[in-house]
Amino acid sequence: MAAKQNLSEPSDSDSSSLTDQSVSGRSGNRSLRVAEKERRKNEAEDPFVLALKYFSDVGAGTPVYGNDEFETNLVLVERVAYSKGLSPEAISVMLEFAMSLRMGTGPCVRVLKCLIPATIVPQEPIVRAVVWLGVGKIPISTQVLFIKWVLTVFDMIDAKDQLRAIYGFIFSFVTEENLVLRVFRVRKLLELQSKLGRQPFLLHLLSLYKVFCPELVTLSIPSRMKSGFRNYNTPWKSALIAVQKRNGSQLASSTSLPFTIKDKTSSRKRKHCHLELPVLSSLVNKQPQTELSSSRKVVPLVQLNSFAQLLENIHRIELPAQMGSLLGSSLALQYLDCVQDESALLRLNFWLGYALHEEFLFYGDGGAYQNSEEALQFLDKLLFTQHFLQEAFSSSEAFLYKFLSVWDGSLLRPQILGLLSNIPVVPSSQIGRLLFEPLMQLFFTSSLFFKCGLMECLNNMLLKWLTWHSVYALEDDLDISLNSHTSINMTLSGFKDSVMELVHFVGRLASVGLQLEGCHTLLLSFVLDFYETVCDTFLKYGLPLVVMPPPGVFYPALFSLDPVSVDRLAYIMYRYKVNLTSAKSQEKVTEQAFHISRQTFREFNHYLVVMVNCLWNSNMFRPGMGVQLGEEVLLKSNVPQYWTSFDLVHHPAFMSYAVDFHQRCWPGRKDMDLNSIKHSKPWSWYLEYLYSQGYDGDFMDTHLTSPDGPSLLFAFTAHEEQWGI
Amino acid sequence: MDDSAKRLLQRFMRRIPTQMLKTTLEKWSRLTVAQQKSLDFTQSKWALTEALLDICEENKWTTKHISELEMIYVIDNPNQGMWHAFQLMDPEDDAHSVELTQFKEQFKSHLSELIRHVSVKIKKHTDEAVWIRIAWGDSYSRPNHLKPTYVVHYLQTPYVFVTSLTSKQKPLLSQALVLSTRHHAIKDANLSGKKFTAIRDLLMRQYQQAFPTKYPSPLKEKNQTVSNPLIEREQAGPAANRLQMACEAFGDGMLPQLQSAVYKLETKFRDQTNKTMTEREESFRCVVKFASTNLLESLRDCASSGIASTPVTPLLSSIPLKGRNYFVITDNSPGPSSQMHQKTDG
Amino acid sequence: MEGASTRGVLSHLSLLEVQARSRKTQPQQRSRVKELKAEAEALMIQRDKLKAEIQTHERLQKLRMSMDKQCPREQEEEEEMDEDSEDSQLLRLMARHTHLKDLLHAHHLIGGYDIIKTHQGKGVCVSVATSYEGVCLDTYNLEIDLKPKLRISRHNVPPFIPLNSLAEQSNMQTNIRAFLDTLSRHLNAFAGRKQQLKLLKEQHKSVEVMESNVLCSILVLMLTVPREKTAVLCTLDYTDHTRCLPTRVHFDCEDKELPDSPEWKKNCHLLMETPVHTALLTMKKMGNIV
Amino acid sequence: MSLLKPFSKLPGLNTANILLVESEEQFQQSLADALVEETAVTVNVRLAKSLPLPMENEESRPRIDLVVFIINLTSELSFQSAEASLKYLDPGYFLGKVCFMVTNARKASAPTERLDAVRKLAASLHCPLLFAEDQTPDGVANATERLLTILKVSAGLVPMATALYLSNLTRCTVPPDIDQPSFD
Repeated sequence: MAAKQNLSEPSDSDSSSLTDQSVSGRSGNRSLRVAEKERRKNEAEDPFVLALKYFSDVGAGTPVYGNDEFETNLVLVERVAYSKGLSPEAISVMLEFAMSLRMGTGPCVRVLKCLIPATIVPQEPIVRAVVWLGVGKIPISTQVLFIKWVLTVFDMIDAKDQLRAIYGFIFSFVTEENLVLRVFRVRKLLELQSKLGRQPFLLHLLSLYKVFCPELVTLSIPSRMKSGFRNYNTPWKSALIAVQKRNGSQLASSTSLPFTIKDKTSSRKRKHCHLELPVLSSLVNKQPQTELSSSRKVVPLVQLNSFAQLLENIHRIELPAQMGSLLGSSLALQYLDCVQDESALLRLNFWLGYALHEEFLFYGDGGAYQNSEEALQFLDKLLFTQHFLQEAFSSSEAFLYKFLSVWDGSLLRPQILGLLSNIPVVPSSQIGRLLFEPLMQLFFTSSLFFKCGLMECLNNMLLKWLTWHSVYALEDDLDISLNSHTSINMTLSGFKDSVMELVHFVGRLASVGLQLEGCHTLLLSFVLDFYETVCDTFLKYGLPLVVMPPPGVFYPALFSLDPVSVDRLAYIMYRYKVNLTSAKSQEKVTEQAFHISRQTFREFNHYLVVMVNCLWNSNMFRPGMGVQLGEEVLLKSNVPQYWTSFDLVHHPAFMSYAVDFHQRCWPGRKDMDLNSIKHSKPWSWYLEYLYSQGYDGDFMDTHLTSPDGPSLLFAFTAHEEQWGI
Repeated sequence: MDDSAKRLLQRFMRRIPTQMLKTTLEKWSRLTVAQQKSLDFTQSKWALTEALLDICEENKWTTKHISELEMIYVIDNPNQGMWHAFQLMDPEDDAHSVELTQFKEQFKSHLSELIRHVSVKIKKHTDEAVWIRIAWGDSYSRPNHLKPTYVVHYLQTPYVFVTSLTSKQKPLLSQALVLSTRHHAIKDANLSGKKFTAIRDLLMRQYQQAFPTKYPSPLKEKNQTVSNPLIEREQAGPAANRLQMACEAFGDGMLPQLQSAVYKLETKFRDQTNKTMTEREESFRCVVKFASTNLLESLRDCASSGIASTPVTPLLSSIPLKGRNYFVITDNSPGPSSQMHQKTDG
Repeated sequence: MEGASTRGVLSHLSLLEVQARSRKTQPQQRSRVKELKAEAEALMIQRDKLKAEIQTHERLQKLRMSMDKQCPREQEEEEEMDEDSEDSQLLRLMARHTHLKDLLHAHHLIGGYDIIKTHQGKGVCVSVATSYEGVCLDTYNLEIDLKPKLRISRHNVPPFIPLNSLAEQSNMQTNIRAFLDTLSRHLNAFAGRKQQLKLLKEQHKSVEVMESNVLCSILVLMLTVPREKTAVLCTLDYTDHTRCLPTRVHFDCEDKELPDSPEWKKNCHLLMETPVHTALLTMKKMGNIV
Repeated sequence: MSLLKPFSKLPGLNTANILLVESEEQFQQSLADALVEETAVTVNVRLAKSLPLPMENEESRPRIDLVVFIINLTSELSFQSAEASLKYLDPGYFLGKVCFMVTNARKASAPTERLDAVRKLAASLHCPLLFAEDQTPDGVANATERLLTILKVSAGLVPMATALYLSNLTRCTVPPDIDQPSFD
């Protein structure tokens, strides 16, 4: 709201032509005479002018019924209003007439209904009108009508200190007291509520506060209030659009309220005011005024269309009335990114938080609008923005936490998961409560595709966190600010904890998920994606942290039926090896002690042993291996040489290749003997053949070919012994 | 053409929607074809009014004619304003043989005996309904056509439907009605609403009621939905039973669109936890109002969906049964007051 | 940008899900054959059931015959005995049952009323059917509480039929039958008159109905005499609401002597004795009216 | 008072039986129609307004593998009736064979207190609490799939997984209230 104010100054004086009129015109008649003069200048006496004159001069207490003069004039004004809209002067006259109740409330309502501004609305008469409200003869319904009108034409009001003012208005006319603190305001509102009953505007304010401090507003805002407030512009909006259409496009931009746009696009009853991004607009975007304003060294964003321009005007940018419109243009975002004062971002956050909350957590009886285009586009736009700024908005983060707790897992899934993957690092103390609990429940009850989607999302989340780390971390243990705007500072160890939490969490999800889905290949590949990120945390992102996959992931990958998974597992193991070795060496050279637990090495070695033994050394099921089975059980199975059954030749994933190779190698042979591939010569050919099939290098790197595979293994174990001490 | 006529026309024009204007004028059948043609119904009402005023001027039409016009419009859409039902009591022997012409003159004469300045228009509608438009004046002023009273009566039935009648005019109208329909008394039927048709249908029993019969009732056939053999509704029996009861209580199919029902309680406050209230001897007064766009259907739905307990409490079922929507519940009739509780949660 | 690709993957996953769902519904088609088979099966079973029913029905008929013409029991016994006994027992019972039901139905046809218990016997629901000239018209229902005394709790009799006064006059408490009879007479008469009016409006376009009322107890017709084209106003008064014939017929016309003319006297009688639409028909035939 | 027992009857071959309890009897119908579409297993759906179930169906009723309480968050009555029905379930059911499904959770007219109450209830019974969008076809389809996922497990059709196992992973926990970030 503070931000609003700095806009008031320029635009105030834009409307100088009006202000001088109204400043001098303390009394309605006087101000009218001024208006009259200038009107006389340009046009001859036309009936409309006469009509206005009538309304400005008509005495108080003139009877309405059967007063044909009144009838004719009003009809005339109405006709003009609905056809071309009313000029600022006309509006001030009519508003003055209406609110002064000179001819009772009947005409007042009728006039208010036809106040369709043609260009802009001078703020002076509104202020005066509010003064009339203060007099308090006006029935509550009419007061409500007036407030609704003000809200409708809000962005056409020439002076821009209104957002503050409007609330000021409402408070000041529903109660004399001047309320400062919000807490008091809410309390006040609540008691007013109980006093005046449910007034739409009160409820609106309450609902607004309910978003920000729900602990204060406990009453449940009835959904009918939504309608009560949402269609506050119905009497006018259609007329507004009509008028704008007639008066041509240059006005359309000046009055591009979200809902007017909306009404053009969708005729749905429910107003998607938040979902519709307002067109980037500004008050001072009509040619004459821009000269005026540029002389006053203020350039509205809308007039910039190149980065160069942005740079030279950067010191005198006028932010638009609707912060939401920033999301639209990349220029605006660039500005937002480099601008110093937080207010812009705060305003954007404010708007965004309210929009998200209203549309996705707090919707009225709009019915099945959920997957509507507006929602999609809105969120996509938001995603675009966040990727552009390379960071999430705190409001969207807060929204996500709330939304996850009531999400059905399918509504707008791609967008929600997309947003989720953008959230900044969550402190390990919070992460379980905010993320893991809702996600876990969704993960295990939802379909395979959701599981894959979530894996993808968490993988991206990890990637972003690591990237942030690699960007912001200067030296370790120095605070790293992970998000320039929401200044969450956390220590390296804190960050490590969060990452660890995340990786372990995914490990749990993955192993149980694979089990429930019968080790589905699609899911498995998404899981392996994640571990491809994990295994490189040290080398790629300089985070001294190595976490091995749980057996629930390792074994399904190792024994999976498709060679690709096995291949990728091999690659992952290889990367682990590289990371570990380099970590070791670094630890040796630099004395700074970060410790990778021997447990990690044990796990790694163990996996490696299992892998090498079953793929290369045909030592499956031998004692000391990972998978152990009772001798007699294995014998019962009558598998000849069961220990070979998972080597590169007999592994179900590679069997087909082996057979193919066998046929190529010995075309003549009738009886197929795959073991014959194992002889050293064909063996090397076979490996060549596997290379050619696209399984390039990974195996080689994991086991460094069968002969010295073990040696490496020993080397490692040896190391471990040393490091252990 | 005098001022009052002019104002009457203007007011009428303000009331009537433009799309209805054409047909109504045709029904009125006073305009010549040329005049009909001259009117352009696309232009604004204001202009139309002007045009009509001119026509009236040149034909020297008076309030009489214009009130005709209004009457036609009201008869065609009676569902506006607040309608109240009255019931004629203990008829005389020849009450049955009252026929229109004699009723007309009787009513007019009786009313004009009672009050000097009154103008009455009586018109018979196609459905045997007798429509009466009364513009009241008092002993000094001429009849005010701007707020006329409308009365609808079906000869030989005990019911009269009235809209916009002031307490001052009520006795006059009652007397005229009683005399001209050969009855001895008239009383308020405690039924009122915005929809004339609803009130009429309720009292004239022109809506479908459901009765228990030994033949398979249409209800059961209606809600026999061909469903998948794999889906089984556990409580199908009770549900059907509830529906049957609800329909017996409130009727079947489309129900008269009643908007509200009011229960005025004047009972002793009973609550052992709250001594102070319970020990007061003057009765505890409160008003319970049910409101809905179609109250009877809502109530039926409540009962059939099990929100309200079945069999339906007499308090609710007596709305259609007694044909009234205003009740006063006192202690001396213990029945209702005892059911008060289960009604309010219904 | 990287984000775009992410969204790509996620939305592609949802796309796959949708496809998977649609695929799930395909197999339904393939099992269509099975469905048809099952249906055929069911129909076959139903056919057999019906066959069996027909058979038993025939046998019932046989029994009924014998029962109706009261032929000597013994030999019937003989021919039944050779079959298994309890089956025949059952059959005989069923026969008896149908017999009684028919009797009941017959009784209803000759002026009984459908009466069924309601509220676990705390009340009854009587339905009175109306008909005119063999055409069945509306049925009216009364729900009557039995305890503590007979009381009509609910009904759908139109308000212009003085139900309560009827109940008092033919003191319902002691003699409900009488009450029901008078009521049914009223209702039938009313239905009849209404039907007559309906028919009249359909059949005699040339006759204009000047006036009528909901009870159809007054009927004013505008008749026109051919040739002279003189209009005759014919008033039919149905003061006796239990009859669907007028109690008083009155003409009036410009030339005063017309009503007293012999043929119009005849017309008067005609209208008194025959339902109005038929009467008018004959009058038309005789050329008294157009 | 007749308890509904999880193991009183023998399971059918490759069949799963689900009981949907909803006082408003609206969402359950569309769910049922979608559930029986499942081709991999034969799914029997029983619909009830509330518990206990009528005795007379005792014979025809198959063994119920999963009981779902559907709660419309905008109606207090819906919540109360679900709560009241709970005591007619054999304790055995609460070892992973019961779950709650909430609709209209995002409606403005649904008070947060009620949502918390539902959460507490589900948490105290160690049952999963699912949210559903009953307005849109997608929402219904998704809700159906999630129910099927649970049903298949609790009917023992998923190898190496039991109802208790799954419910331990998915059961509701007492709600964390996310503190609002301040906007000014």
